[in-house]
Amino acid sequence: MAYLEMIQLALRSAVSKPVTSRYPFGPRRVLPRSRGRVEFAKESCLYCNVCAKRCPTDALMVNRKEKQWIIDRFRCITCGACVEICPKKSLTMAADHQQPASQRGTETY
Amino acid sequence: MSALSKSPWVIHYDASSCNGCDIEVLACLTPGFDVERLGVVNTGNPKHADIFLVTGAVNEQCREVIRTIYDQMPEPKVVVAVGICAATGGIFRECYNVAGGIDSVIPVDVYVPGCAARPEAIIDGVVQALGVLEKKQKERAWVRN
Amino acid sequence: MNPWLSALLYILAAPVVGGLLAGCDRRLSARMQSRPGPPLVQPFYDVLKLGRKENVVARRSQNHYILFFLLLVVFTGGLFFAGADLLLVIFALTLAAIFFILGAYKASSPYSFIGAERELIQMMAYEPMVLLTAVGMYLVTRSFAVADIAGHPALLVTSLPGVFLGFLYALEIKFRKSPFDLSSSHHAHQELVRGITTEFSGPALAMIEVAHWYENVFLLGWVYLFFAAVPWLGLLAALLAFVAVILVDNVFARLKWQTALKGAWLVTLVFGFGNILALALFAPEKHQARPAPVAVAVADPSGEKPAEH
Amino acid sequence: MATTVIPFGPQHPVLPEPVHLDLVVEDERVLEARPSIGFVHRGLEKLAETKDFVEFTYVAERICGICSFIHAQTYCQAIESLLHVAVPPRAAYLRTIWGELSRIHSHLLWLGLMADAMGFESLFMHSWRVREKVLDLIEATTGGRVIFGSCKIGGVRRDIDAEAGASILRELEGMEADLHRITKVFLDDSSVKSRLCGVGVLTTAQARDLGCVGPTLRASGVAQDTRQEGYAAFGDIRVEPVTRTAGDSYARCAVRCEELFQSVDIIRRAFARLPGGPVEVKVTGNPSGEVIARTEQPRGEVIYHLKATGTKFLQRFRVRTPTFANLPALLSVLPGCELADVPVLILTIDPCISCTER
Amino acid sequence: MRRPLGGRCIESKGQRLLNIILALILVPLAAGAGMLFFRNVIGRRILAIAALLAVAGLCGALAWAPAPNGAVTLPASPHAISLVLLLAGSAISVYLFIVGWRRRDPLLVLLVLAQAGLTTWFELGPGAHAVAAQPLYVDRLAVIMALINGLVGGGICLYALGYMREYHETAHRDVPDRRPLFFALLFGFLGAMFGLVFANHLGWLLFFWELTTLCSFLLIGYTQSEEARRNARLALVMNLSGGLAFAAAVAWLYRETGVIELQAMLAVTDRAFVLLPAALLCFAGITKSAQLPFSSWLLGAMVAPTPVSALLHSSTMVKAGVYLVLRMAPLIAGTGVGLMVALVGAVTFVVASFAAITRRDAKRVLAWSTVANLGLIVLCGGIGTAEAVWAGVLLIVFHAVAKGLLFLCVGVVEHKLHSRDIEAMAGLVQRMPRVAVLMQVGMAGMFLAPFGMLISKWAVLKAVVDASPVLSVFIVFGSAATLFFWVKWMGKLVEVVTPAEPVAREADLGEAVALYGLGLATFLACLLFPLISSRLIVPYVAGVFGPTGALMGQGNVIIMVVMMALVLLFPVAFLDRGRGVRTAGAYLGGANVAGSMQFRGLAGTVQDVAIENYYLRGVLSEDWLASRGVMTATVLLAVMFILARP
Repeated sequence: MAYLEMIQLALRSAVSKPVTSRYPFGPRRVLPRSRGRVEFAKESCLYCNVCAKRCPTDALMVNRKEKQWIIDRFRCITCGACVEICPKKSLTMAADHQQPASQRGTETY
Repeated sequence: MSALSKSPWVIHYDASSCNGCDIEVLACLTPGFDVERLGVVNTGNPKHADIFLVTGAVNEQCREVIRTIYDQMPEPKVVVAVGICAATGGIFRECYNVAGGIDSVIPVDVYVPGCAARPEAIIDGVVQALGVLEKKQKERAWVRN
Repeated sequence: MNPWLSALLYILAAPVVGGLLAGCDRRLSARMQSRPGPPLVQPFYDVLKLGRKENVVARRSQNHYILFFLLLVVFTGGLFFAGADLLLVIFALTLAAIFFILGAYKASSPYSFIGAERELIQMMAYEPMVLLTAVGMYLVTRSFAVADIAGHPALLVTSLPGVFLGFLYALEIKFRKSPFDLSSSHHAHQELVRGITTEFSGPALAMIEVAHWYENVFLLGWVYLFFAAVPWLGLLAALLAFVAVILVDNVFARLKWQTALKGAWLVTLVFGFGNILALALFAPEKHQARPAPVAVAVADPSGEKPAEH
Repeated sequence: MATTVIPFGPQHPVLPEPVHLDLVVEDERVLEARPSIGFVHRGLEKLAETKDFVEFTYVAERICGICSFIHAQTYCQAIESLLHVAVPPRAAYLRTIWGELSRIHSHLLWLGLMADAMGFESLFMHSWRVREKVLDLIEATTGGRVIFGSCKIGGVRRDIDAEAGASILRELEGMEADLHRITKVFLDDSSVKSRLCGVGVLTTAQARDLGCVGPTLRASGVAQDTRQEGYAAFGDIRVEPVTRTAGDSYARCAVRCEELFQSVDIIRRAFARLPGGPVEVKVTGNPSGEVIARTEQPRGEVIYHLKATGTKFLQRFRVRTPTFANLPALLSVLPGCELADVPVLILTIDPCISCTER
Repeated sequence: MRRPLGGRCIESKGQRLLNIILALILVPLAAGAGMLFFRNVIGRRILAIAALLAVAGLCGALAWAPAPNGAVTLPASPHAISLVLLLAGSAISVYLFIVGWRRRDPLLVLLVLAQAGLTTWFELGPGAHAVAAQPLYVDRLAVIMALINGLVGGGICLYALGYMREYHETAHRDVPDRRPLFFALLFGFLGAMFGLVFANHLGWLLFFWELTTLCSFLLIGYTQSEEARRNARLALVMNLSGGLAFAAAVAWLYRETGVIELQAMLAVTDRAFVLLPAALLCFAGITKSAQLPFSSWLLGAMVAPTPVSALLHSSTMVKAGVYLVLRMAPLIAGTGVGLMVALVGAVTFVVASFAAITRRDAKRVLAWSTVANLGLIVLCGGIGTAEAVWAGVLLIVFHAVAKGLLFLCVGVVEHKLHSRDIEAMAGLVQRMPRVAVLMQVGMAGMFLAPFGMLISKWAVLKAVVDASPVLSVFIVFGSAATLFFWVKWMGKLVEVVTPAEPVAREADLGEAVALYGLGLATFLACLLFPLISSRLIVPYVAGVFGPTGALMGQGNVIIMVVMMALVLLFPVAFLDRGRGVRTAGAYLGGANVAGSMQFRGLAGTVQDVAIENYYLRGVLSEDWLASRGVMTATVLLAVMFILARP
């Protein structure tokens, strides 16, 4: 019977545990290489501006005078170009994703 | 929590996205994430929807489409801009045919970052939208009385 | 039971039962797709939410039709559970469906229009089988009254197996389930968007939803009739029929209207009509209750009151 | 004479991407389908003239979110040949592996959408359930689910270590069983067949004349696959095009189903022969000259045409996407079909509007 | 009950009844003759209204006449009248012969000659001394038929006054104005119909039968266009063949049994003698009621002005056919002939119902629907049980009212919108709201619970299941098809894709009176259904079949009434005028051009949404259905005659 395969598939699924992730009621499954969000370590930063230059979407801004590192999370494509180029490894890629917001704006560190 | 936030029906429209966020929105519905746990139904019809998930930046041609869909949704309604293009135009910001984020056409209530926005981020966005929905419903009831 | 009482019980309990059934449906479907699905009471959330939403329409009077759709569906189910005439129940249900369809026509949008046309095609597909079911039940019990049919001492399904199968087929169509979710689908991705319900929003959509609950309970009640002689078996059969409908929903692609229509008619002819033919051929003494027409000579041409002459 | 005229799209639940068709139907038979496009046009080709060619890799990758990796790969190949750079063999193999993973994910995505277009929701769910497994492999190796961000000019940005490679192969093993189960439903189920067989037939001649590419072309019996050209590691790993002769929707579905297994096989072979060494070479200078690069995307052959004048901006950037090549085929099979077939037919060419309109 | 004055009382009652009946037959005939002499509109109008008022009054008198049952004694010698009728009949034959001769139509000539020959042979030979003691006879079936004819037919004539004026003065200027003839025929038709239902003498019945054939021939050919002439000829040929069968039946019956009266025929105990004449009369009935294989004449008759169609379909012509079949019911019930007649009806019902789905011409859909419903009645007649006959008579009543109303509505719409295409009726609720509502009432009356036709359908189904359950399969499929074409038409009326201005004046006074009258009648027929059933139909059925049990339970009647009340509440819902809702454009995939039913399509051009109903092309085709139906029905009729062989 040509219908049996699907009936089997449906019934087998019905009696086995769903594959669904528990999120948001449980923790998110995180893979180590996941590109979630760029994190900034203020201590080691030289404010050399290389990351901002490299950023393909101009999401980064470095203010050398005020010692500010500014990121627009709503421009960042988490490509990781800044992380790769950073001479002092002040930038890292965290696996967890950036939270949604009701306002968009920049984050200043 | 009223029934309103337990039954968010969504409509998805691809303004001018690269598909990345769109397939992630769809992925939210599938067994891996199953947002129907939250009562989410993808209606595909503005007249049934509570949450408008828009992906992609606005280009000149889809401006009116977004407006129409938004107008046809019954109150209370929430707009969630999924992905950075929908928020700011993202990587396509400088393209000649891109007018900017969704908020240049209709009011946006929740911005979901990411390129492409992860399903988890979209779920967070929807959850956040539920709060906005509740608030709008209260305002509506207040205005009516 | 007192007919009024059972009708009242239906009117009060059907939304609850129907809603829970809808919840089971969604959960079970989800499990068959290896996902957990929504909470059991999700349909109630949906309806409560819809009730509080804004009512957006394409044409001002379109919702009146929906109100009457709901009223008539409730009326239909009430009739059924009060034990009234099965044919009248079917006619009332048809009337209800027609209000629904006219509402969709009234909305005048291409998608609701095609939904309405397809709904009509579906009606044309299942109506013969539904009527034949009533005919089959009549042939066995000699009554169209649901009360009499329910009180029949023997299991109806033993003499009406074909009709029962045909009725299950019609049930799949009436439940608007795949492969017959032509006019409007529970599933999001459909060429008709939401088909016949496309233009109804908020409270009107809630009414449609509740009407479907009422309708479903009534239809499962009909499944019960086939087994009414053994009540627990009847309940079990109704439940199994419901599960079967959901399983079928999940293992079929949507058919095209031509295939759906021809298929339904074929099933009606083969199972429904075949069963009735068999009943008529092999059990003639049962339905020749009425004697041959009164001898012609009795008819008095001079009128009905011969005494006055 | 009144016939029914239905606006189909741009917002429509069976269309993940906005296009618009004015469908003129009689009963439900489509008499005429008039397309209108431009809802996703952004102007990426023009952007290349003002964006650094290295940074533009990220933009090229976002021409389309489904076949993103192969777009980036094609772009890099084009630039590399302008710069006369040869990528290290390991990088070529890694590109092949990721390319095929993305083909599997794309085909599974397509199978799911196809199932849904036929109103077969649970099959959609199961296809996407399996697809999640592929996405996990992709995310584990590249860090992204749909946008890989792993290709760069001169090689790739990340390596797959032996352990990850082994786990990929293990996963593929389990996935293959799932794939068998799902493709069996697509190929054997009677209700699916009733929706696909004989719908939207493209004869070999038609497919050729209309310039179809990819599975659409191969389903009409033309054994043509750009991977035979031997880009990336395909010089070592020979690929026999999967073909069918019927040219209907079922054939297109069957081609894609078989290509799933073909891709799994390619990945296995690639891992088996994966050479060692670096995964990138240092690239200096600006591109100059004119080049054409071709690769086989899940949807068919994509052609990049680049012109550069030695500055860091390209002078001309032009993409001929597979969907663009297949659209005429779609428009030629739509008239005469049923309304219910419209989503099926739209999907059988596996349209990627985002690629097409850029 | 033996009061001393009883005899006289009955005598005077009989006298009054006789007067009513004679007046009913003669007033329309006289008015018809008078019409020929009135050239001016006003005079014609006055005469027509006077005649119609008289007919209506007489109908009322007939309805309230006590115990309208039994034979009526004539003042003059039946012989003399027979002679007059014979002469008139011969005149008809001569006229038709001339027509046939002038048109070089061998078939027509042959039919006329055959019938004339048969009649002449009969009148000079065996039938020369046929004496009918009771040439006229009234029972409740006759009363019902007379009431339908008088009230519905009268309404149609009233409507025709205004309609024909507009027909000639604005809508169809090309058609030669022959209104005197038209109205003469219309009234003549009514008179012939009255004669037909009251006649007991089969020779008289045959005369009136042929008179309706003649009138319909002339009316269908009224416009004298090529098509009209062709279709009129078709109708004539088919009905003449029925008439020939009728004449043969009369001759055979008299020769074999010496019976020349209808009632006496029904009283013949040995069925072997009457089965063949009964079959022949059923054949005649089937031709007249346009059953397959003879449906084409009724469809062709649509070329005539709408009042003609309305008259043919609702109250006269075709109803004469089913009337005769129902009269034959006791004779053929339970025989092979009965089964064949029932099958012809059943097949016709299914084929016609499905054929109606495929058409978009409103009048053609109505025509198919008439054919279908007559099929149901013929089915009832063929089954011939008390229950079935009861259902059949109910069908006649409800169908006449609702179908009359529908035709009149279509006529009005055709004049205002210059089209009778159902697709052109889109948004009729906005353009002609009153007519649209009336039309929907008519449609509801045709197929919707709790309206009349559905009561009848309930009855038919029950009767069929009781008698021969296998036949029920025809009813269930036919009903499903009926549903489809009516609902899609109703839907067309309510949908408003492109808003349009209302038409200035929907109908003139006469038309409006007829429309509202029939609309009201559709409701009244349903509300008064228990009364109609208990006062007229049940006594008739009891008279023929002996006392019967309750044909429809009290409970069901109550349910119907409750349902009717629910439906009547529906207009109330409109009183709120849609408060509490917000209108937004219809869903057009987001491509709406703000606030309208237009969308941005190909290359940004603004396009209109258009909606056209389904006609199930590719699944159903009228030609295929009709040709198969004709074949099947022909075979069935052939079998019928074989079975009727004595």
